[in-house]
Amino acid sequence: MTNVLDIKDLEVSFKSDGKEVKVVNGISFSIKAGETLGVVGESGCGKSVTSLSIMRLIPSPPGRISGGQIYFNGENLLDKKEREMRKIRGNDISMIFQEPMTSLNPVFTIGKQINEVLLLHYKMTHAEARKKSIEMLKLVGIPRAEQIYDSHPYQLSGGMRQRVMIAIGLACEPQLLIADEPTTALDVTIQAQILDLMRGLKEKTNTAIMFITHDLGVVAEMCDRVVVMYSGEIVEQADVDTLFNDPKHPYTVGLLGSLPKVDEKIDRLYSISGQVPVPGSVEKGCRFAGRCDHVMPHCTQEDPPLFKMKDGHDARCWLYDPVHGRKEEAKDGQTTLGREGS
Amino acid sequence: MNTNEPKSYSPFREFLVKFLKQKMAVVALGVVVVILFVGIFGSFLAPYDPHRPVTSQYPEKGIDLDQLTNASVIVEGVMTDGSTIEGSEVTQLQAESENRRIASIRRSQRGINVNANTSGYTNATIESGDVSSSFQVVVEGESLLEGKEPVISRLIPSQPEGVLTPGDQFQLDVLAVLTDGEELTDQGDIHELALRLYETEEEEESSGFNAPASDAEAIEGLHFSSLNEEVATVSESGEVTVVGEGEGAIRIQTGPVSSVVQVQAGAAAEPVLAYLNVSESNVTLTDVYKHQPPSSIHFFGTDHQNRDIFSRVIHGTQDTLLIGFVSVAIGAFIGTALGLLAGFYGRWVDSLVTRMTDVLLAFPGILLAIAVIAFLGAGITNIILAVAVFTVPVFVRIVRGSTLALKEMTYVEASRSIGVRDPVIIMRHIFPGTLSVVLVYLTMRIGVAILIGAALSFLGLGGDITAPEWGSMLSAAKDNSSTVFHATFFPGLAIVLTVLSFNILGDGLRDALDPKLKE
Amino acid sequence: MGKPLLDVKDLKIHFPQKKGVIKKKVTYVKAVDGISFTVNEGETLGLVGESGCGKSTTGRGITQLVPTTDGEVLYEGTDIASLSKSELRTQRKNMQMVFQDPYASLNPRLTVEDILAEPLKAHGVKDKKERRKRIEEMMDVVGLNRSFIRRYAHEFSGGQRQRIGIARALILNPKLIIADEPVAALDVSIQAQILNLLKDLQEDFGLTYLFISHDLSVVRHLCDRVAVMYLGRMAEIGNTDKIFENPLHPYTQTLLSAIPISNPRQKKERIILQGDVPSPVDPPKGCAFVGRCPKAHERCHDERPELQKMDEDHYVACHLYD
Amino acid sequence: MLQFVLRRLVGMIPILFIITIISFLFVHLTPGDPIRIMYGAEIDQETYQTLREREGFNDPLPVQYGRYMVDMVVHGDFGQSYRTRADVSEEVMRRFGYTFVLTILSMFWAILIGVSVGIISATKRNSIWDRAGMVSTITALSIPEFWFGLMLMQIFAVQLGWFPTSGAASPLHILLPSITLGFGVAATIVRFTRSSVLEVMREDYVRTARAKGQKERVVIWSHVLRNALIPVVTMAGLQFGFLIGGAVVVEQVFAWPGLGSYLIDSILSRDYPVIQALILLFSLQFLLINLIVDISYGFLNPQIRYD
Repeated sequence: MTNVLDIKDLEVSFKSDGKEVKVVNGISFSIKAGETLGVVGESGCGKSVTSLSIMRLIPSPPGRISGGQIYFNGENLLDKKEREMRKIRGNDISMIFQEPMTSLNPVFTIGKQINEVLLLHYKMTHAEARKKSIEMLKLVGIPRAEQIYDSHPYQLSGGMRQRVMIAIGLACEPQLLIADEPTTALDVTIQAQILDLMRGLKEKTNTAIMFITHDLGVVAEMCDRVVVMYSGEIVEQADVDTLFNDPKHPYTVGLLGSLPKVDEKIDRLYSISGQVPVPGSVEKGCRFAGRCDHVMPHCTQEDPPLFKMKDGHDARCWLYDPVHGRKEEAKDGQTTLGREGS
Repeated sequence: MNTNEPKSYSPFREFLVKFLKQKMAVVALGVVVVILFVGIFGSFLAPYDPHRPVTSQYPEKGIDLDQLTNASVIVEGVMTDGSTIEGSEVTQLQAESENRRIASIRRSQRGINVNANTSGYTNATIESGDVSSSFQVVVEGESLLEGKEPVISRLIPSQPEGVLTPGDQFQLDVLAVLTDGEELTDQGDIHELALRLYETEEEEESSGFNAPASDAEAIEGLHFSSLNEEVATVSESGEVTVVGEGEGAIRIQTGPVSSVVQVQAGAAAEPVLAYLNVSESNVTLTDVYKHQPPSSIHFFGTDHQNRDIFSRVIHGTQDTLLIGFVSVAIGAFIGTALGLLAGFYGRWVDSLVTRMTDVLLAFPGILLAIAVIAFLGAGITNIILAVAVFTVPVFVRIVRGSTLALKEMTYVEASRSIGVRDPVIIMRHIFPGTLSVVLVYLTMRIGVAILIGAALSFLGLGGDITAPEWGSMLSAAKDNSSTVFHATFFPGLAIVLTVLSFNILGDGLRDALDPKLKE
Repeated sequence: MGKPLLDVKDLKIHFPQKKGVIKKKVTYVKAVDGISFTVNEGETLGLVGESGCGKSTTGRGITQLVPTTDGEVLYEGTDIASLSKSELRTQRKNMQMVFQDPYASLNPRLTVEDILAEPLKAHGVKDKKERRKRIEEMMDVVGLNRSFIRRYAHEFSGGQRQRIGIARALILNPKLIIADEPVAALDVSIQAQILNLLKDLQEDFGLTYLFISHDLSVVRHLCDRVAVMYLGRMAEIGNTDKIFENPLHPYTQTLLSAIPISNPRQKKERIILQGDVPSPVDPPKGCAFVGRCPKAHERCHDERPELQKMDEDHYVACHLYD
Repeated sequence: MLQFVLRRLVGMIPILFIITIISFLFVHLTPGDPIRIMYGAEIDQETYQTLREREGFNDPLPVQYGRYMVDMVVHGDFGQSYRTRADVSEEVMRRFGYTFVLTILSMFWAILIGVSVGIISATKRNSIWDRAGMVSTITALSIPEFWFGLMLMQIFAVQLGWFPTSGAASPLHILLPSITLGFGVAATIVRFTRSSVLEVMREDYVRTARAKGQKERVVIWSHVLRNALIPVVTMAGLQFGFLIGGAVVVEQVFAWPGLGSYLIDSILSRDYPVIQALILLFSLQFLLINLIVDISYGFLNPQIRYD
């Protein structure tokens, strides 16, 4: 399979109070055609900024892509002119957002908002666009599609609006769909509906999906591969099975350990102490060092690189460095680290 | 969340830092402070009493009024023998102005005093017996002299020397000195000039002004006449023939100006006055009785009653600030209290208060104020009340809105769940929350209140139209606004500057207190 | 299991909605429409449901933050709804709330000390030194550094703020804590810290929790008993393990099946519901869940099911089990 | 929709009713005797009483109010001016047109300038244009309109002689008064439009539009403006009230023969029937404008349902 998206050393900075702070600090990952990549991390880790960077929609100022390349089908999006980017947005790459309640324009009908993207990228008459829009509404499981076509967003519930957003996102059959926390604002039964819909659509259309979320449960259900972000960096990436069953980075381990489980009763949750550092506050060393239970002197000296665990599994932790790492922990990292999770 | 910041956080310091970043607002604050200072100490700062014409104040201020409005023209009498006498010695000296509305002339110790009345141009004549001289008076502006021909100021005849005997004939020589200093010696020239000057003069005079003081009979050109035909006769061209013995005299006259040539046949006699010499033949005065343009003495000029506009503006600061502050303070206090109660308690309190505000808001602010004035009568206190009345609903609305929002904040709910009493919740959680909005509106509304107050005064609802209040000043000056610019310009500028300062300050406060508030 | 501390009987909370300018048509949002449950001393009862099901309103109704329309709220046998204002104020000492949004629930203009002093002042602790002492002790208890006492609430992160919120609730030594989604706004790693803190505090002080949450995994982790609400009514109530292992109400079954499991190896059969939650203004006449229930039959449309005992400490409101 | 309008119109009645009571009481509570105003202060006591009886001032207040209301509602008669004995309704009708044209034209300027400058300021945020716009609007808000009028008159009428100074003799006469009246409102609309556009530009749906690949121009003119102008319409409607108030002052400056100068003259001479009629008219006008604003609000914002 070929890579649809290849991100290399992406850096994004935001200016606040005259200081420029890097909120995304040299991340690299790729998405293959038809693959669903999960990007997880807590709030402020830079996952949404990354997705907006791909669309080149970072609000600027104060934001700015300060380094790296974003290759889409082999072409660097950062070299594209705004006019060329507009042809890609909504057509080759589309995006759905967290807040279905506010992501649709309240003054236009649902139909007009789906038509808009079709008329922009396809040579179509209004009648053809209408037909296609209603088709899309049916595809995303909206009952009475003709009626909804003429409705305004306020007449729809959150779940329905998110379906409309998905319809807009998929209308031009994009190669990549970026879903930024698409179910976070929804109730759990509605979330189940939307996730179910997305899985079904993915099978039909073979669209690659970049699925951004903070919910590890959703990742486990939806994704083929996972990237874990912490404070603007990728700390670990692996296929979904490896990540959940053999996590290497202490942060990933901690995160999994702090999840309450619905199917088993745990007496006490593992908890990562402290809190996420303010962007720009860690000057050198590993960003997780301040909260890590396995911190070594070297961790505060130098930012760790990504260490290769096995094919497609990397972790950014000095524990796995042949020189600085604790050999015994590195050997059976899972058992040692994993034990604390339970 | 700057937990790793060394300095401990203080909301006031944060506000201060944000405020100081806005240079415009800091400057505006400076201006506001200056305006407040002027408002408080205005009566000490004003160079003149704003209620009285400046002319009556010049003596107290040590300003020589005479220099401006008054000129002293020294008169000296030249006797036929060439000797001179001082003005005080000249008998029967009379002086008169052609147009007394422009300048009036009075006898004084050493000569005469010219007093400017209003801007314009006139001729003045001084007379003593058969002898007279004239000079020009220009009040305000050299430009008035432009196009005006100089007139003959005095005629200086040459006196015959020695004792004459009957039968002698001689030609009179006359030197005419014009008001611009030029001298004419040729009789023909003088004659022609006189013809032209006093003919036209007559036509002008026919428009109804007082006739010149000199002989009413029309005297055209250069005219010679004998005052004692028994001694000497004179021809049209000025040839004198002595016909008998005694004291004779020839009068030489052009228009209002005359002089005398003594013809002494036989025994020597006392010399008589031959002509009058004036120290200035061209008096320029300033009209200081109203509408003086801005000058170093009156920065903003004077108004239609010759009061110093600068002093009036400075004095007016107090009234204007009073209207602004007191009305907004009253309005804000009542409005905030009602808004808090309505917002916090809801139900019938809210219904009642919102109904009331809705009715009040149904009238445009100034109409409401006008209605209140119509009810209470004109006057500054009533203006304050009127402005307060329409300020109340504004504050009710914003404080109520703000209270409703704050009431929904979980921390207010948390306080209630703890068992904190309502008054404590209002004072501790709600009121401080509304304070920033109130403060910003307070500043902004002062500007509006000043504007409305000024508009009310302008409409003549301020009661005392002579009071040094900016709106009243504009109201009084507006009738002359087509000719006099400064009288309306400066008070208006004062309003703009004050309101602008408060507005910019309000903007700055808003940005510093709560950037989300930005309209 | 201890004796009942809180007994809610047939609680109804309706909000009137005014419409029309001349003719005032009043409709009611039936946020809570007749629910009953008991919280025993020392236990944690989880109140779960989706947004708009009335679980938060229930919490607010119990503390009288919103007026109750009908029913009884018995705290140690006293009906709170019938208390006078001053009696209620005293009673509130025993019953404290922790709120969802740690940002909105703390006044940004106050310092930690001000916030924690407020309940003490309201309940007559006049001595400033005494207050200071108790505040500092409480900060230790919830794991806040004492040196933060003069800091303003908004200088803290979400987790720390929630600790302040918990300290405020605990400082009067209440017996019952009503926690309204206390961890919903927090990140996973912080959520675990707060959940552990709540567990520790319960052990140390013998607290009783009414824990309101939409997150079933959190409820499973923390609660001894669970009450599942749907559209202002009680669907199922009982022992946590019994409900999670053997959910009886079709809604509970759906809810449980909808939770994403953080284990890619564990795939499970999911019940996908059709449609959305109906409006609480005009709920169905019979069972509230009837419109979406895969097992609905005729009776469900007409007759409202009552809670019935299925097992020791396991009750369900569903006609399937009549 | 029609039902909504009708309901609102009916809803206005109680408010107008209250206003008539207030304005009626006004006459009877304020100092100043109408008889003396009408017939001069010097009339003797006997004549005074006769006149008072004849004019109906001796009747109880509710009777007088009833008569006033019947005359007004049934006959459309607002009484006679105390001062000129002229029929108030006729006089008001004659002058209403002048004020109406003046306010409408002012509003036209204000919206034209206000909205366009506001949009430019917002889209070119923090540019030199934005800053200049903001400085000039705050200055404009600080200038008393009567002074601005005098200055305009001085410059354009007296010095340059481009426009007539005052009166209403030709269409050209309206230009200076309408600009004077409109400039303050224009400044308010600029600021309001700017902040409204800026606020909407931060909305999620604007990001959605961009993510579709829509052109920035279309994003602004279609997605942003349609939403941003909803509050602007409301605000502009409310500013109409401000214009009616401002007209009072501006008419005075330019000797415009509208209702404003009529009101001031009547207040200064305590001509109560005129004041009553004008207060009622102004309130009615304001309420109607609010209604129109609400209706247009509905056209712009589909979410507002009139039920």
